[in-house]
Amino acid sequence: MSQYQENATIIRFEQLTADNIRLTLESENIAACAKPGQFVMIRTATGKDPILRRPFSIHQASTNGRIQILFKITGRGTGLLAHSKVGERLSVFGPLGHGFEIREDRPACLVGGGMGIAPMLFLAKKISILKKDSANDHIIFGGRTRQEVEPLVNDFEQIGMRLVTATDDGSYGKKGFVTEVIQTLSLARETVVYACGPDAMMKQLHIYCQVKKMECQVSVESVMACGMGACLGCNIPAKDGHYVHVCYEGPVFNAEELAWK
Amino acid sequence: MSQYQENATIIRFEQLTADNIRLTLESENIAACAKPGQFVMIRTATGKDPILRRPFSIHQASTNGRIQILFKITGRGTGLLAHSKVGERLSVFGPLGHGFEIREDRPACLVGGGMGIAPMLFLAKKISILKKDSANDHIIFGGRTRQEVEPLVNDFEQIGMRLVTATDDGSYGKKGFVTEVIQTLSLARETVVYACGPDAMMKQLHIYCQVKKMECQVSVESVMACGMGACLGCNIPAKDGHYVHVCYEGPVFNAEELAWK
Amino acid sequence: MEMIREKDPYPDLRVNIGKLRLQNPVMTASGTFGYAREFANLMNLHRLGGVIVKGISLEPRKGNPPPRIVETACGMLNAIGLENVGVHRFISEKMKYLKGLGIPVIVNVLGDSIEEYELITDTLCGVEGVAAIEVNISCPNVKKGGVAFGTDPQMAEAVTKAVVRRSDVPVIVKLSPNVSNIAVIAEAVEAGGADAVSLINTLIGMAIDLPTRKPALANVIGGLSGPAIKPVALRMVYQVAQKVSIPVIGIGGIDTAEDALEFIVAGATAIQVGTANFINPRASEEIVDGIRDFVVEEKLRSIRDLIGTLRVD
Amino acid sequence: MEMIREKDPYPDLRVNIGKLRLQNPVMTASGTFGYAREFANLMNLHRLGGVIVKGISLEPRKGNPPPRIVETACGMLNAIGLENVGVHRFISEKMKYLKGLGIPVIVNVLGDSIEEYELITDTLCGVEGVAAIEVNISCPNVKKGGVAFGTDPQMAEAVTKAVVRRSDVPVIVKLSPNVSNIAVIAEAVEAGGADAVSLINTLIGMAIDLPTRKPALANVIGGLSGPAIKPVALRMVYQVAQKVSIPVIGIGGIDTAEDALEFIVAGATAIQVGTANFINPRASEEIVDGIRDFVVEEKLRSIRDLIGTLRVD
Ligand SMILES: Cc1cc2nc3c(=O)[nH]c(=O)nc-3n(C[C@H](O)[C@H](O)[C@H](O)COP(=O)(O)OP(=O)(O)OC[C@H]3O[C@@H](n4cnc5c(N)ncnc54)[C@H](O)[C@@H]3O)c2cc1C
Ligand SMILES: Cc1cc2nc3c(=O)[nH]c(=O)nc-3n(C[C@H](O)[C@H](O)[C@H](O)COP(=O)(O)OP(=O)(O)OC[C@H]3O[C@@H](n4cnc5c(N)ncnc54)[C@H](O)[C@@H]3O)c2cc1C
Ligand SMILES: Cc1cc2nc3c(=O)[nH]c(=O)nc-3n(C[C@H](O)[C@H](O)[C@H](O)COP(=O)(O)O)c2cc1C
Ligand SMILES: Cc1cc2nc3c(=O)[nH]c(=O)nc-3n(C[C@H](O)[C@H](O)[C@H](O)COP(=O)(O)O)c2cc1C
Ligand code: FES
Ligand code: FES
Repeated sequence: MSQYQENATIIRFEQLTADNIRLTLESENIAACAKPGQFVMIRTATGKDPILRRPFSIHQASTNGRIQILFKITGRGTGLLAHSKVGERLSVFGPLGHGFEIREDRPACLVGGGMGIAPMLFLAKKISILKKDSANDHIIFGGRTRQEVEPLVNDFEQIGMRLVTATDDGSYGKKGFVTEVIQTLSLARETVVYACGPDAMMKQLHIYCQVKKMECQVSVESVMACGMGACLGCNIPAKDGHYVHVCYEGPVFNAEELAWK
Repeated sequence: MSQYQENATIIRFEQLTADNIRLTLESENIAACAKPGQFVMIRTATGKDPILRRPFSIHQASTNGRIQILFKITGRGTGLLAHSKVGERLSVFGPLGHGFEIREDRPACLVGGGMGIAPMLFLAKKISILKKDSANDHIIFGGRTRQEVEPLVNDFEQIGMRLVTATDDGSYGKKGFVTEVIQTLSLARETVVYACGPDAMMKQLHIYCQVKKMECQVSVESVMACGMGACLGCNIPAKDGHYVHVCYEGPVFNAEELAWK
Repeated sequence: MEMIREKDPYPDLRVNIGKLRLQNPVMTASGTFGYAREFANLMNLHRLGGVIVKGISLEPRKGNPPPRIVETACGMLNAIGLENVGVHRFISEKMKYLKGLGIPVIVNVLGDSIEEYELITDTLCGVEGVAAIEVNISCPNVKKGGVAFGTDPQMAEAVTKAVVRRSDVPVIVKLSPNVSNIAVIAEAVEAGGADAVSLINTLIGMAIDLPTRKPALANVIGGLSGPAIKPVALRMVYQVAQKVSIPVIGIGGIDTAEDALEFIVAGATAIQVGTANFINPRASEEIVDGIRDFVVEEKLRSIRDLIGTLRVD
Repeated sequence: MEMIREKDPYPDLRVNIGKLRLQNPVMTASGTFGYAREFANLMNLHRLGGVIVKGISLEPRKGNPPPRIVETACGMLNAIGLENVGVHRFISEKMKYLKGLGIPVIVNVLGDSIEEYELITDTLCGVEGVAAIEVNISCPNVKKGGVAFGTDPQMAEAVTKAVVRRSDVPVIVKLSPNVSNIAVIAEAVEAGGADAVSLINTLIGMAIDLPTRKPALANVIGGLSGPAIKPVALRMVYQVAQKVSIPVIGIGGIDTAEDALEFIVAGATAIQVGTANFINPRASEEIVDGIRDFVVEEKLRSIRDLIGTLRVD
């Protein structure tokens, strides 16, 4: 498990929507060893305010030394990143955490809600490479509106899995939540669900998978200071009444391990 | 005495030397009422670090709503300003302080050492406009090396005063300090000396002027928080054992008023 | 004055500090707003809930030698040394203008002894335009005086009693954060008869210039202010508000309306804007605007409904 | 280990904390460096003067519910609640690796009672690889225990005595900054027999999430750390260094070698790097490099020549 701090040059800046942005970064070492579901911590300011790094899932990692992050502007740090320009350098730390456990021998159903779609592109590509045939695998991508979903559809269509899109307002793909969409897919019993999105969504998926006796891997969030096990600040409640730490025991957990309120 | 906080657009960025930069800012209200010797306070960061504004003399103020500042990179704030780009906006506060008292009826000798040259361009232009003839007025501009002096010579030559340049290493103009140069000029008794530069330089000029019974106006520096009389943080010792406040009683003082150690 | 009539009747931003009525909870902190006049052409002073002037002593004080200030991470240290014109010149030179503003003027006072506090209070008695007295028992910059009063409950109570007995206007006591238990000091001050407490004054700090190996401040130590201290201030306001029944005025790193509202949620009835005035001279007025907008958006009957509404479960 | 042989003989960065010898003054602060292993692939741990591990209690502690941390201006608040594996599992699971590092390992301990401090000290006696004990009498996050010891001179001295009497290694007592007069506590601890004092622990602070009107931390209050607190830490180190004759270890907002050197000029014999480890995992090693370069450039015979050299006139 090797981790690196790199001064990564921004080589591409994509404004997908008013507040969704995708950055492509030259980050050789991280790109070389990143696994789907892992994340990076990025400094957003040159000064000391804001001081903490911000965690972002690895959206893509290429063999030619590049990684991508896909993020939504939610506050000061992401606001600053939204003002970064091609050619500038960012301090990127990673890859961090435990990613998804890919089951090559089983059908896969990837579920991404909102920004939860970020880690799914990397995961989908890895799965489609590991398997000879991904024709029976699914990707369910849900968002609030057309704007949120449409810009990413191309990237997912190329993978060769069955892509199902949904929006809360029906402005694109099916109308409704991904948790409703999954019911309509009659997935094979041994399907493994890989999910990332709002807690409410993941909780519904967990319940669904319990009923269907499917394995469900979820990527969760928490506030973070260090991202690598040093501060113990990223705990969330586990099933057994103890806590797990998102940054090094996660961010991907088997939904069974966690306490869902 | 009106002051303004303006979000001034950077319309020109001039890298005069490795660490000397000149910025031209669209700052209508400040440009309209600025007087030579006054200064502005500028925010250098978008976040809260560094938190305090930085003071800069008004290098030029034009009738078409523009001001210029000329600065040297000495730390974090000026370092950040050095990374600003044309089109970006800076929060500029001013004009602040009491400037030079121009004596239209008397010969003028402007002395600028190093960055102390910054306010002298604005002053020289104003004097040459107020007087019909500036042929007997002098500008002495001293710097450490050629790099520091040469880039600004053009601007001063256009004014029509007698320009004398000097460098410590003789790489440009006369070799030596401006305080030596002034001795060689046989200035008229009633000449008024307007000076800005290192304390040591201004102290020498003060002594010289005392001997010659000339009036000497100096622009001094101090650390500043508010720049407008609210914090009382910018005091320096005055002759009478009391303190004067650089931001609102200065930055220009009659050298006689100050305590020179 | 138009502006006030327009904006103030609705929404209701009024708060009371004892008998003192404020049109809104936003005041400017002592030593960070000069004598108000400095800001006259930069903002609308009539919009403020109140103005607290630079600390005044019985005799004029020259203050500390330079350098008096140094920047720190998200804050600054100051060791002004309480430079001020003295109470007599303050009354003769500054009150006329302040009175004309038509907003409450609160005089921040300090002394080296209980007697000095008493004399200065006597001098301020009956002076037209003085709406309240804020007793600085906490300024860390002067080596004698200040500190001691603010760190010892008995002495804090004694000064309070002395000033309250003589004052004909409400008395606010300003607390020092450089104590083990600020709630104990607040209770002592309440017992002494204070109409309100304001907190926090600056944290005692220090900075060093490595190249010269000298202190960055001529006074060696100074008072830390600005956003850096906000978490400490918010905690202390919360703890004090739990313990006393008199109004609490929150101070410390307040930059924006959000900051101010957080202090009110923590239990503050009003707030003071300090260091922020240096970075943005309009900060205090913008905070009034922001609080007004918040009250409207949240459909509060009054800003008073927000005081101490922190939800701790 | 090559690197050490290469770099350390010259220049001389060695300092002594009582009987404890450090190859350089740079240590990592408790709770900010895990059990060191987390940093093994990010920096050269052998370069450190010492490692102080996460606070250990007699029994394992689960710690506080989330959220445990929140960012503040140039700093952060934490309320981890002293989550730790307990002294027995610490010895069996963590010491083996730490011992192998070949640098001094200092165990930070805490308890709710003098008895607990005694028991944990007994348990650590004779454990190979434990170079010293740092007694946390100041952690502000646990409602009982911690705080009280650090704010009362008698109790601080009592805990110190109890641990010193039982310990077979040097004892460092870590002081709380949340007191009126930290020098008094330091003197009490010195009287109690401590080999050194380390300061500061975190300042008690609080943050509020305005939209929900809830505390940002589940524990309501937390400990403030980072650059924001550096001026307070530097001032306290300076004040304590004036009063005690045992070594002082400086902690608080140390990000760079310059910061570290300022603490040494103020009177610190060694320093600890805390929050900076989160922003730059290599911070501590880079600080060692920076101090080495400074000693070379300034032509000091030893870093020890810089201790307490602040020029106050
Ligand atoms: C493992 C992990 C992976 C993530 N991946 C992505 C991603 O791929 N794309 C994306 O857009 N976002 C992602 N996030 C969330 C992202 O880190 C936050 O949106 C970001 O930190 C907000 O920073 P800010 O300064 O803009 O907002 P702030 O001003 O700091 O806060 C704004 C809001 O963001 C929340 N927030 C702040 N810091 C964090 C944090 N460290 N973790 C979670 N929430 C936080 C705050 O609680 C607040 O509600 C991820 C979070 C984690 C923990
Ligand atoms: C009235 C006035 C007019 C000035 N005009 C000019 C000008 O036209 N061009 C120019 O290059 N510089 C000018 N200065 C100096 C300029 O303000 C400082 O160089 C600048 O503030 C340094 O900021 P920094 O963050 O880069 O350096 P810092 O990192 O803050 O400090 C680096 C060095 O700059 C000094 N410094 C920091 N703040 C100030 C301050 N507020 N005043 C003086 N020195 C300071 C510090 O003591 C330190 O030695 C002026 C200063 C004053 C008071
Ligand atoms: C330059 C300066 C001068 C100050 N002078 C005084 C004073 O005279 N009396 C006083 O009670 N507080 C004084 N203070 C403290 C402030 O009123 C306020 O309590 C403190 O700065 C914290 O608020 P802030 O973080 O918003 O600045 C001063 C603060 C600063 C920065
Ligand atoms: C997340 C976190 C956990 C901490 N845990 C402990 C601890 O267990 N024991 C202790 O004595 N100090 C603990 N501290 C305090 C630090 O050791 C240090 O004293 C403080 O953070 C100030 O230094 P800094 O500003 O460099 O972080 C902790 C600090 C942080 C930020
Ligand atoms: S974020 Fe620090 S341990 Fe997880
Ligand atoms: S800088 Fe504030 S009074 Fe001069």
